[in-house]
Amino acid sequence: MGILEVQNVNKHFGGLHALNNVNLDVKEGAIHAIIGPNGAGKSTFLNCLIGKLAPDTGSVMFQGEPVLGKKPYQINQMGISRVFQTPEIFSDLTVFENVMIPCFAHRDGSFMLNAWKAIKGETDIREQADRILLDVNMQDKLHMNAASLSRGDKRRLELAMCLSQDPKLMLLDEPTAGMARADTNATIDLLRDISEKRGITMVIIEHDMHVVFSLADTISVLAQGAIIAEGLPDEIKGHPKVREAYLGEAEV
Amino acid sequence: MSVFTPNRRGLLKSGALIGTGLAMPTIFTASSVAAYTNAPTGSGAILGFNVPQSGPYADEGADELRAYKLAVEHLNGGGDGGMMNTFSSKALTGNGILGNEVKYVTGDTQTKSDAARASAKSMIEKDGAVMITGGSSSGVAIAVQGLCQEAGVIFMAGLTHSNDTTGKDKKANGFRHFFNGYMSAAALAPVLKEMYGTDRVAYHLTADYTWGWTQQESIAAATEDMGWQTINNVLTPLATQDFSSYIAPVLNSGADILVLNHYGGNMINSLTAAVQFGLRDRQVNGKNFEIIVPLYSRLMAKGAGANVKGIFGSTNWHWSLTDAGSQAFVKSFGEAYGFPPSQAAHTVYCQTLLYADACERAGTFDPCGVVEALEGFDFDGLGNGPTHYRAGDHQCFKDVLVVKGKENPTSEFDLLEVVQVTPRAQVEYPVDHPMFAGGALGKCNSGA
Amino acid sequence: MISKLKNNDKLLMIVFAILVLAGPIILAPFGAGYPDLLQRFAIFGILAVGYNILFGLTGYLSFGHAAFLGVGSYSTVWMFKLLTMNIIPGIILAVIMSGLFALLIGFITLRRSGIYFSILTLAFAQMSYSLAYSVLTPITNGETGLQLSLADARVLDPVNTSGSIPSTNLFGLEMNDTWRTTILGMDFQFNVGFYVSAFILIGMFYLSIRIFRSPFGLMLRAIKSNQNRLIYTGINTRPYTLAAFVISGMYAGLAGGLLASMDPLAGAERMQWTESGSIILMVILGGTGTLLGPVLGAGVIKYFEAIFSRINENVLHAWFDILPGFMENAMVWIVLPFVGKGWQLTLGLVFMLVVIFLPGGLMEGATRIGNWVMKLKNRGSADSTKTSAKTSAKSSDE
Amino acid sequence: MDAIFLQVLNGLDKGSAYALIALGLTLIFGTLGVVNFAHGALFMLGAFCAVITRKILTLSQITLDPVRTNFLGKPLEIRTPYVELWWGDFGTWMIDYSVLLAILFAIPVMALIGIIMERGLIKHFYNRPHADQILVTFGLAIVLQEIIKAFFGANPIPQPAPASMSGGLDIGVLFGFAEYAVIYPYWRIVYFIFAAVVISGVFAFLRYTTFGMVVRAGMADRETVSMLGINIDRRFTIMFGLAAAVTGVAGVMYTPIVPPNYHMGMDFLVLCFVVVVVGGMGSLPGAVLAGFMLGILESFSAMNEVKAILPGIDQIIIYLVAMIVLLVRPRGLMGRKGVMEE
Repeated sequence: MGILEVQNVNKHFGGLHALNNVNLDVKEGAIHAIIGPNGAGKSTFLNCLIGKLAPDTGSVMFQGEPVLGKKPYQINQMGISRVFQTPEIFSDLTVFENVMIPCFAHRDGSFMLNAWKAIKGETDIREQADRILLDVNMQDKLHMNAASLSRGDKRRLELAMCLSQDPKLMLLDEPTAGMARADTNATIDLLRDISEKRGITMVIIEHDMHVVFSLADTISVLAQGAIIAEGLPDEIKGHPKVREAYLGEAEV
Repeated sequence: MSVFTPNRRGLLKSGALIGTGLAMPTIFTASSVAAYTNAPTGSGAILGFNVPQSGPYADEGADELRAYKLAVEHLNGGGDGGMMNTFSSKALTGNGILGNEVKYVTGDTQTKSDAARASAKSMIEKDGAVMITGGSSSGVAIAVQGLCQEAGVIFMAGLTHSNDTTGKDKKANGFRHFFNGYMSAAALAPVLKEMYGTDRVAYHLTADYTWGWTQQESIAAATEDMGWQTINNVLTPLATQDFSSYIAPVLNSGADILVLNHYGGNMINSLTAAVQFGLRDRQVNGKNFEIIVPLYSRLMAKGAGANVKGIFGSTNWHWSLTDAGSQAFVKSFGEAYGFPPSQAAHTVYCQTLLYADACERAGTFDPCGVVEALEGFDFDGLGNGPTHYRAGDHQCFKDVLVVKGKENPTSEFDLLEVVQVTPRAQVEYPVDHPMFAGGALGKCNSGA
Repeated sequence: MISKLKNNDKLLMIVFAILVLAGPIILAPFGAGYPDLLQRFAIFGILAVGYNILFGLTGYLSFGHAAFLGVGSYSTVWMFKLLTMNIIPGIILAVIMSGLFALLIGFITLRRSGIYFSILTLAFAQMSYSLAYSVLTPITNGETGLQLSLADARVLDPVNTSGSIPSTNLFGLEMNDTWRTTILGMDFQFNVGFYVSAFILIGMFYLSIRIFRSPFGLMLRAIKSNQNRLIYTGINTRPYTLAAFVISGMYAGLAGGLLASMDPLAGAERMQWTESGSIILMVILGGTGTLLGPVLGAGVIKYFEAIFSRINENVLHAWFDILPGFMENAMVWIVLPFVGKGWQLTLGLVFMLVVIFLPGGLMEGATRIGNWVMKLKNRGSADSTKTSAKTSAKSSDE
Repeated sequence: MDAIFLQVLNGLDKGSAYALIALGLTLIFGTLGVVNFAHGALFMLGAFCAVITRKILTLSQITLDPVRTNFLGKPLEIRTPYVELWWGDFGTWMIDYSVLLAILFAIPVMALIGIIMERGLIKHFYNRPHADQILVTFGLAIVLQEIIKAFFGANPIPQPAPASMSGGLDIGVLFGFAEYAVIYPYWRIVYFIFAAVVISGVFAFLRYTTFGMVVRAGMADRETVSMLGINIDRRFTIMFGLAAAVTGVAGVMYTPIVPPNYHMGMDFLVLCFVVVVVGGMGSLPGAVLAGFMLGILESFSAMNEVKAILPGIDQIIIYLVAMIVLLVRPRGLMGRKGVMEE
């Protein structure tokens, strides 16, 4: 029994069969990468997991509980958080506030009418936020406006926001897209560190094979909406179907 | 209790320093132990002219303001004296009111009850106005009248035609010189009978608010009395611009008369649409189709242009009247502003004079004294023939004019012609008439 | 000074309270020191502060807040007619009714966001206005507005035999009681109604500071910033926006109730879209999302409406008395189109100038002046750079 | 039956006015994303182009009547328009047709006003929050209407339709109704045809010209288009001018139906925003469809039979429909995703 079990998920967009009987079993604590050529249905699949899209058929179980039919915020409250391809942060707020919000969400649930409390008095939340920003090495940017951060910092901030919720599963959509090699390596280290220290399960969608093969414990290959191969990195590397799917793509 | 006149320049300077350059405390109440609200102290009596300066009735308000200025000038002894010379009461001598120079403040009602009350309140509280007057709609008049009653100042209504102003919403401190819906109907009915006969089928379009309802009720009652049939009464939203969907059903309704219980922009638009739909060229039941606009004003006639030609209605006063009072007023107004006054200008001018005269006769500005002096007051020479201010509801009773859109106007002001002056006796009604029931004057309030 | 106020809520509260309570003295030189306008400043201040909780924090632009103002007024006047002239039951009912009304409207309209939400709220408010003006006349008294009359029941009050309508009061303290005094030629009026409104304004301002500084307020700001992220952070945004909508609706209802308490009349025009529009303009003019801005914006707009509209030729001639005759006339001729019946022209110009030159509203203007003064002050002192760096770092903590 | 037919005609007529105004607004608001509260003022300015044209054409020579006197007893002034003095019957014809001539006057004037507005003001507000756009355009609307009020007063100014178009056409006969059962005013028929022509013209312009294609692409994705090296800003300016001209001529042609006053823009403002949003942000066909739909529904709601069942329905019909449409279809009838939703 894995932490996340996906069975027979199908999704149509008009005539396009975007997801075709997708099955996935993610083991607790593992880093599971999903790769595949452009248009293979990776993002659609991820969107189905977080409640942004509703699949036509199939089931998604997280820790034995059904995910489908739940609202995105409920799915998040179950312990699944998501890192987006382009960083989604609260750009009008300060870095510190950005991190406080998931802390509150984690502590108080999806809604709490605490209009009379002062943020200043929430020492536990403030300490937690401080700690997490220290973890991602952003403690010096506490009071900066999130909008003025560099692209890399925005990503790190988003990661920090997800971490502060203490999630059981993180879904990462191309966490290194558009990064320079040095930054990419730093991110790889950071993710591995998180995975090892906190034991958070991760599902990563990635193009960059360097990232995939440095991080992943298990890899699933998605092509034309279907899983065509699954296995350890070494198994995938030589898999003929994968070669076929990626034919013409330089990375492999 | 000394009256201190501030150094206006000094104030101006300090105001400018703070950044706005606005300083306007020009009027001061000296005494807080006076017997009544805002008692003048010899430095002048303040009148509050509360008229629409923005919104659809701004032109009407501007005309009222012109008349007010003229009245103030005349009261203070300036100009040619206007109707003061023809007024039957001779208490006014041109030295202000009770020896106090008449001063005035102005405000914008925006034709909204709220704004009108705010403006009137500031006149009372800040400027020390002892009387409030003006307005161009019944909603505003009733709202401000209520305020004046509570504040203890006199309210001399401007243009307000709803039965309610001196009906269910009448107030002891409020007075109306203008006529009302009932009187319009009573004046119009005989003329309509004569012109269009007794066998007619009328279709009413009525503005969907209190004034419209009271007028429709009055007209329907008066015309049904003489044998007409009211086939339908359709309420139209105030905000309607294009009346086509209300006019179209009239075409095949079997009606041969259309009554437009509309005022201002509503009337202009509904009449324009009615004429456009060819109603006036129609033959129904073997008769010419006719349109009636019970309440006319010159500005409305101007707005509707050629469409008003030959259409009957009623009005409180018209500048073409030839009595001495009207002529004196038209002359002084015309010489001051270059065009003849409207009925709104006339009624507010009369109201100002009547108020001043009542103060003189009462020997005080005390509202209770003024009320006493005005109640049951009979006068003449203000353009409407012998007139009576009834004690029971503070409504003026006077002749009412039935007018018709002129076929060949000689100027942009010459749009209506007087068909008949309906004598006062015909438009009178008892105080407890059912259309006016439901309110009480209460007691006069002098505020102290 | 300004930046100090920004960071120190206690100081801000104290300064605000003093300014409000001293209103009759401060505003008298500007010709605005009379009860009715002072009351309006306070009441529309409450309205704007409340609206800012919705618009300033969540960014939801409601075009229907005038409806709550109207509901509040009608409720209060009905209490005056049926129960008692004491304002307390009326105001309580106003807040409850507008809250319920806001809950209903919010529940439906908050299904949409952006411009769609605005139009939905506008539709609700316009329907309320149209119906109040016509079909609902038995409840609202339509065009004339709901007024008190001698025949009203007022079951809790002693039988009234005075022949005039009793005035609204707070346990016997009459709202229209005014203590007047003349100092240095200036007329000062201290009015009970104003002080009742002022204390409520101060209370409501304090409440709004609490909301701004609370986790709840943070969530609302997060909604404005990135609603999507918030949803994927496990927050159910709908109850937050609904709560903000209801709170600001209740503020509006409170303001409506107070308006009716100061002047017992409730007119349908209070619910028209232009009224909603002017609430929005108050907030934007003052500075959206700032604490003081909305109060300032409300004051400026009400000041224009009350004072500029009442300046006529005579007043102008008095102003320019100082100049020689022909120049006096010329000045009057130049200024006249912008005052009196042209007051809206000036208001329109002010809107444009403020938004063009002070994108953050009047509060930004105040901040700029504050910074400029600071610069002048610091020019001499050696550690000026340090101080300003400190303040700027601090102010970003906001 | 004839009553229903008449209301359909009324609805089409109202709808063409709504559609025309909404078309202009949707070009600015639905696509450029500017919340333009001055749009009603553009309609009003258009209507006053008709007033001004008539004023110019009726500039008169003043002669004194030897016999008749005016109200003050002075000789009566007789005004004879110069165009009649110069050109005789042709002059009279020009005055009669002033509304149509005003279109020639209004197109360049309104386009210029639109362009000046965009270049001088709106341009700086594309990237500002909607709140700022509302404040600045609302301020502009007030200023514009106050200026008009200062010159023309607050009272409506009648603009008669040309004499030959002031009667009615027995349109019912064409559709098999009895004679005189359905008579519809010529001018309203003209307005409908005019609206149809203008709407098709704008659609054709955007559909078949390169300019239109670029603009449509720009609406869909502004950044990409400007990355292609196309000066999209200049085209948007022209769009603004086009929108102003369309709205302006809608105003000109409307004057014989409703005599214009300075306030008419505000009266139409809310309505045209509702039409655009119901139609769906960013959709031109949506705006037109919504305009006609609301016009027809408004007409039906005014029918006595309907009002008998639901009193006051005509007061709220537009808003009620708007509400239902927006609750059932989140982005209006034909709205695009993601336009003005945050």
